Amino acid sequence: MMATIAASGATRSGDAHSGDVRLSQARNAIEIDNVAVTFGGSSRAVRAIDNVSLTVREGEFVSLIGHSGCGKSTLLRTIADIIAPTEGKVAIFGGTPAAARASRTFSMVFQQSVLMPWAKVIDNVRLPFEVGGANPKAGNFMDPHEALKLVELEGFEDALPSELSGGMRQRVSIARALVTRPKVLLMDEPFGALDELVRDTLNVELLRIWKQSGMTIVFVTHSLHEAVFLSQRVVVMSRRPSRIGGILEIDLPEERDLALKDAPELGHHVARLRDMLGAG
Amino acid sequence: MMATIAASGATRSGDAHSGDVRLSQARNAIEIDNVAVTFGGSSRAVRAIDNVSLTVREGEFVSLIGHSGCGKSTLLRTIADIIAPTEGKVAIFGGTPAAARASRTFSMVFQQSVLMPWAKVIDNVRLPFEVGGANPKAGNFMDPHEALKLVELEGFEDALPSELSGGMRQRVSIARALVTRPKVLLMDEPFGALDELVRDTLNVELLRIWKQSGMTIVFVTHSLHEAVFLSQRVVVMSRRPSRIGGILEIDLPEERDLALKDAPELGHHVARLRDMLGAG
Amino acid sequence: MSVDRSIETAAPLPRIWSILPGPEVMRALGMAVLGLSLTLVLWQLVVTLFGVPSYLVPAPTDVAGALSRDLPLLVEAAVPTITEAFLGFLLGNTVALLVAVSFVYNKVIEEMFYPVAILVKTIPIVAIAPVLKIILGNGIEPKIVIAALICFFPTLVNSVRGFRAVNPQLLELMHVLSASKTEVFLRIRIYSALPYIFSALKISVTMCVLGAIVGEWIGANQGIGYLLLQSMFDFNAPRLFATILTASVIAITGFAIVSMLEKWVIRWDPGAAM
Amino acid sequence: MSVDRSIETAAPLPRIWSILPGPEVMRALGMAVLGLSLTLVLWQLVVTLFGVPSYLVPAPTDVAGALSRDLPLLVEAAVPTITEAFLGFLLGNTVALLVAVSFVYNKVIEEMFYPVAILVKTIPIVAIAPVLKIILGNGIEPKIVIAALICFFPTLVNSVRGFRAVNPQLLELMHVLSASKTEVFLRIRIYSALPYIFSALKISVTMCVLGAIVGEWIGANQGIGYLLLQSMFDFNAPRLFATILTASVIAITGFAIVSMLEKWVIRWDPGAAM
Amino acid sequence: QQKQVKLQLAWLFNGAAAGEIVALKKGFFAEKGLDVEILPGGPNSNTVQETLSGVAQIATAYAPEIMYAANQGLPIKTFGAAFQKAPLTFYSLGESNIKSVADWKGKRIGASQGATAQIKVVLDHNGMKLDDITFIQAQIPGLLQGQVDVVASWPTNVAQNVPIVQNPAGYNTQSIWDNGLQFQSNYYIARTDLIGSDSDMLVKFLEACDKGWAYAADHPEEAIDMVASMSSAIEKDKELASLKVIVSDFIYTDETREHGFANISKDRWNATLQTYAKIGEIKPELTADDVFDGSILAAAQRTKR
Ligand SMILES: Nc1ncnc2c1ncn2[C@@H]1O[C@H](COP(=O)(O)OP(=O)(O)OP(=O)(O)O)[C@@H](O)[C@H]1O
Ligand SMILES: Nc1ncnc2c1ncn2[C@@H]1O[C@H](COP(=O)(O)OP(=O)(O)OP(=O)(O)O)[C@@H](O)[C@H]1O
Ligand SMILES: Cc1ncc(C[n+]2csc(CCO)c2C)c(N)n1
Ligand SMILES: [Mg+2]
Ligand SMILES: [Mg+2]
Repeated sequence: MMATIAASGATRSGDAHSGDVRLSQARNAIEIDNVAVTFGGSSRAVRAIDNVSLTVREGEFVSLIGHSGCGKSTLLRTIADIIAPTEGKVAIFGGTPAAARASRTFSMVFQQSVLMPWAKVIDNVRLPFEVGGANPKAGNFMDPHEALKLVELEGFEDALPSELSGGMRQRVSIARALVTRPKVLLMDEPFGALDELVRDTLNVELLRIWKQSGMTIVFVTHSLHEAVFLSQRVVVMSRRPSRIGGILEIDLPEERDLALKDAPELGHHVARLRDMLGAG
Repeated sequence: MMATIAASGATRSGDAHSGDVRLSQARNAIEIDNVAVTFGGSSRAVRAIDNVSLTVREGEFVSLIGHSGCGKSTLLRTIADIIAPTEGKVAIFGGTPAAARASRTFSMVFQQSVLMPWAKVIDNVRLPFEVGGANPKAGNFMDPHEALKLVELEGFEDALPSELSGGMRQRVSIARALVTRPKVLLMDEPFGALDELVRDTLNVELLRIWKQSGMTIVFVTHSLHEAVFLSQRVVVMSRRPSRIGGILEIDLPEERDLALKDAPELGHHVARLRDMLGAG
Repeated sequence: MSVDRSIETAAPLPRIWSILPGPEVMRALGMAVLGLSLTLVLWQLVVTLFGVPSYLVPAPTDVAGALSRDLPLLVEAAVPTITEAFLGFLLGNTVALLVAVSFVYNKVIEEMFYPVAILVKTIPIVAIAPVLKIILGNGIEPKIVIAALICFFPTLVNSVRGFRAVNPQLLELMHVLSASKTEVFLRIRIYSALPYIFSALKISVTMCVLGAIVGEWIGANQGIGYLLLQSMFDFNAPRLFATILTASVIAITGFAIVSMLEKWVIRWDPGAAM
Repeated sequence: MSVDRSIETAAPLPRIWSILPGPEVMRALGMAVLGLSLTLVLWQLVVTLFGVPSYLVPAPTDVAGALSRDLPLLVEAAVPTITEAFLGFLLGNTVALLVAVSFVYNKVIEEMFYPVAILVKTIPIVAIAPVLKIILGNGIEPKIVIAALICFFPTLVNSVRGFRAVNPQLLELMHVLSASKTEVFLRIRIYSALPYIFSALKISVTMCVLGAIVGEWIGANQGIGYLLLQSMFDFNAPRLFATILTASVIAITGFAIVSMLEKWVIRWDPGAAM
Repeated sequence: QQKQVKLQLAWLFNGAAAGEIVALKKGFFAEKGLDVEILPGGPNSNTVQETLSGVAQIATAYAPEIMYAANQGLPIKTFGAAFQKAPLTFYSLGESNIKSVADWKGKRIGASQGATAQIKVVLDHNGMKLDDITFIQAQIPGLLQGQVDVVASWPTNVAQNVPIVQNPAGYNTQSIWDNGLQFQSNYYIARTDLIGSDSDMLVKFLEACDKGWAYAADHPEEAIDMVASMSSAIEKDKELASLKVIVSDFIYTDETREHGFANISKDRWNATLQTYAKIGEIKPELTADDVFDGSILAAAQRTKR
């Protein structure tokens, strides 16, 4: 199956070991080597992902797409050192995910907004400043108010999470992830609860931040348009037990603006991804 | 502002009192009359929606769109009798929302999947059978397994919610709403956490169920494409304090299939909505 | 079958929190008085109808007589008992919280010393009273320690539970932020545990009053415990019951204070996850 | 600052729940024995080093001697006490749960009768012992009632709290489904309250043992309480402490049983919202 | 330079400790160079253990606990007995017509758990066994409510006995003293080594108590005022009645008239120990020397009245 996709046009094999000269010029930000994760549930054991290998270069913007329940969150959580892989291993800038975590190398935006219900919005955003020995590094961090402005939530600093709408909560999570100016940003459907206008704004904003900062971004989304619009590569995951079904190189210009969203080039890529998803 | 939009092309005023002969042929499923909701939060009072009037005919498919935090969920929760409007009133088939609730006239899919963490998937779906004096009416209900099949979750009957991915949980909520075959379906971003393929499938499936059952659906979404694809009318809500910024009549053929998603007619409507959102 | 309207709490009415006696507090007070009055009426009825002799259970009217007659005595006795109970409350709960923290920090400590805590809890006070008197003397100290011993255990059990009843997603977040155990404690676990801890404080605030009373039984010439013994010895049932009522008023007041503190501290919905 | 690794519980290892003694239970048992042994060693050290006289606190070795000598006596005494404690546990917790349910059903009842419950809690057993004896006789009944009285309150407070600590979104769902209060109770509140209730049961399982002992002090010629009094009377400190240890073993066993039941019943993560 | 001494009472401050309290308040202890602190007791207090462990140098205690302590070889001894007779008495209502211990057969006898041995001795003295009666732990309400036919009480506790004494059909009593169990009460106890090492202090203590009790006997109202000053909940009228009974029937008897205040005889102790040994409560080899040191009584100047 993977072979089918690798043979077709702009896609290439997801096997990171088949070194691609063009890609290996930058440092490797994330190396996923033959990772498998099995969950032992109450009823049965579920192999969520299997045999996944993927290399993300420094400064790259990679999206993960795949069917609901295929293992996208699981893969992201493995990178973030939340789940220990049952098999294989993950490296971030050559080190362990645990070390990367400790050094604030990455931030994570969870699929569901995870906020402290007892803390004001601003205190939720400020959290990464205040734990994990972050203070010494804080000079480099963003002003929490600025982060809230980025996600269009100025004026809600003192609200409690229970007073926010679903989308607003999600945006608080995003502000919290951005506030540390991480080298790697792991985002699990961060814009899922947002209307298209805010989403478009944040997409453009995210691209701007990405460019400016040279961040590496791994982005889970269920919007093919969004994946194509944002990414340099889109990784398509197959159904459970999930493997990498294929990778689509997005050969769109570096400079992207909203006009591109309705452009036929983008539509072409989206159609490709839809085919790949269907095949997966 | 509302006048601007009402004047333009396919939109018309959201004021339900300006009776439209064409629309008033069917019974009115939902009548929202001058509704306002004010929240008294810990820091300040927030007027979430203001002066909203809207009539939904029986069998109609209406979508609500609007900026994150503008009050879509609040409006839906007012219809569902979860929030008592601070001003104005809501009627469902001429009766109170409370009566409609008691008679299982409507189902609601919440923005965040709301599942009992201690109950198996199948028991979560079966819940509406087992509470609220539902048993006598249960003859009319759907088989819970069938509902799970509709949302592509067969095989997960005995899993606990904690063993599901975000999208899978959302789909359990949808199955639970469908299982009672309600006359009115209130859906708050039900497909927000789903990948496009599953989403497409469920879109088509929802349209099929809607056609077949003659259900009235009020659908909150942040996807303009989805709103246009599914609805007969799209209600655009303005920024907080939210009013109805405009209503777009979707004059697409009754029979809609996936091909329509990429069709230029749909794109035209989406562009219109984007304009309206921008203006709101 | 009446439909659950408790959802009304979700309705958008402005909620005013205050620890100052607002209308809510006045209402609660009124209700409490009503409830206690109803109980008294029932008690009076039972005593009158069944002809319960007053040396066994005096009628509320007799008790009221004793109350008004002995008020200065009761107030005077309440002072040392309240002091002992309050200090015992502070001591017992502080130690319980610290032990709970150590349990949650280290599962091995918990598995090893939870049984020891139960053992300590099952030692009857009378068995160790002489030891307490030797170590702590004849003053207020042994009474405080007994009150502390008595209210230690509920707080321990509840806070161990509470510190663990954390939204796992918040733990994941803190993990990703490389938060230390201490930080997870201070920023997450404490808040998650607060509903449990306040529940425990409500239990122990009443227990510590009883603890102070029992403490006074190892030897005292003042305090509610002393008054209780003396009234029992004198077969002065009205005064005995008036004394019990005084102890109850102390306990109820403590309970009300903890409840108000709880309302004031826990302003978010403890069942909610965001 | 060590980083919190408690997140490891989220790692995908298969968890085996079982109420049969599995490796987990054996480990817990071993740890408990270790913890108690350590305490005994410490106790022996203190007794030896400070020359604590054995009439005050006997050395563990003395107690061990008494234990082995008096084992049949202790076992025989344990039977009635366990019976009383168990029945008191059932009675007290059942009543507490029912009262808690009525409180949660009706706020007015709560506001009126919570103070009454505290009043009942603050009545010292000795003060109402004569009444209990007259109403309930001299058999096992007053002991059961005393054990029940003593374990009633923690369960009441915790379950009132627990029944209210519900995810508000689930309440909204049930509201939309027009669920009756009873249905909300049976399907949502009970589950939300279970962590609180089990916490309360852990408290009351130890309290009810103490309650049965205190009950035996108002009149019994058998049971742990009787043996305790008798040993105290005879200045038989080793036997006294052996008896206390027996009571502890009963309490620890009860605690362990409740803990296992808890693990078996609460299989979901009580901090999680889905 | 005053010598500091602590006296631990077996019970709260009340009329039963009037002599000691008067001695304190009137400065009789101070006159002897003693700075005495009197510690109240209570149901959770154990004066034998407290004396042994140094909470106090002197305590008041009852005969049974002293015998049990001696039985365990604990180093305390009595050096005086404020109450010449143990007051424990069994009360029955006139209706039940129980005139003597012989009438107890088949009846329900109520007392505290600790009184079982006393009941055994009394029964034994009358040729009966514990099986001949039903022992029930009960207090006076139990008698009044018909739960028991006989109940143990102290005639000195006037307030407690009011409902019995006022019973329209009258009441009957059998005291242990008249039924084969003649021990004393409110013994002064101290550690054996202290009796050896500081007999001077104990003698002075006993002399001051003697003076205190004599004063209390002569000025009962004033004595009760002094008691009440240390014990705010005392009901003076009831306590005055108690004190009068205590003084006339228990502090001063024929024996004190002959030998002086707080007298103890070896013979009485030996007889008491024998009765307890006979029913198996204590080891038979215990003698008066194990529970009693007569040197203090012998050295003290004691009032004979
Ligand atoms: N319980 C509450 N207390 C105070 N303010 C609230 C409360 N619930 C909602 N709000 C406010 O009401 C406004 C509307 O919220 P609502 O949830 O209806 O938005 P929404 O349109 O559904 O947004 P989204 O698309 O992000 O879900 C928001 O500004 C929010 O801050
Ligand atoms: N704790 C768990 N226990 C058991 N199974 C689990 C657990 N977590 C996830 N799974 C299973 O692993 C699979 C992958 O889940 P994952 O959350 O990674 O999916 P996903 O791709 O993120 O889906 P979605 O797009 O719906 O969020 C699912 O089939 C799910 O049932
Ligand atoms: C029935 C009866 N049994 C035991 C006692 C013992 N007791 C309890 S308090 C106290 C001190 C009296 O001054 C004493 C001796 C009693 N009094 N009456
Ligand atoms: Mg996911
Ligand atoms: Mg919403």
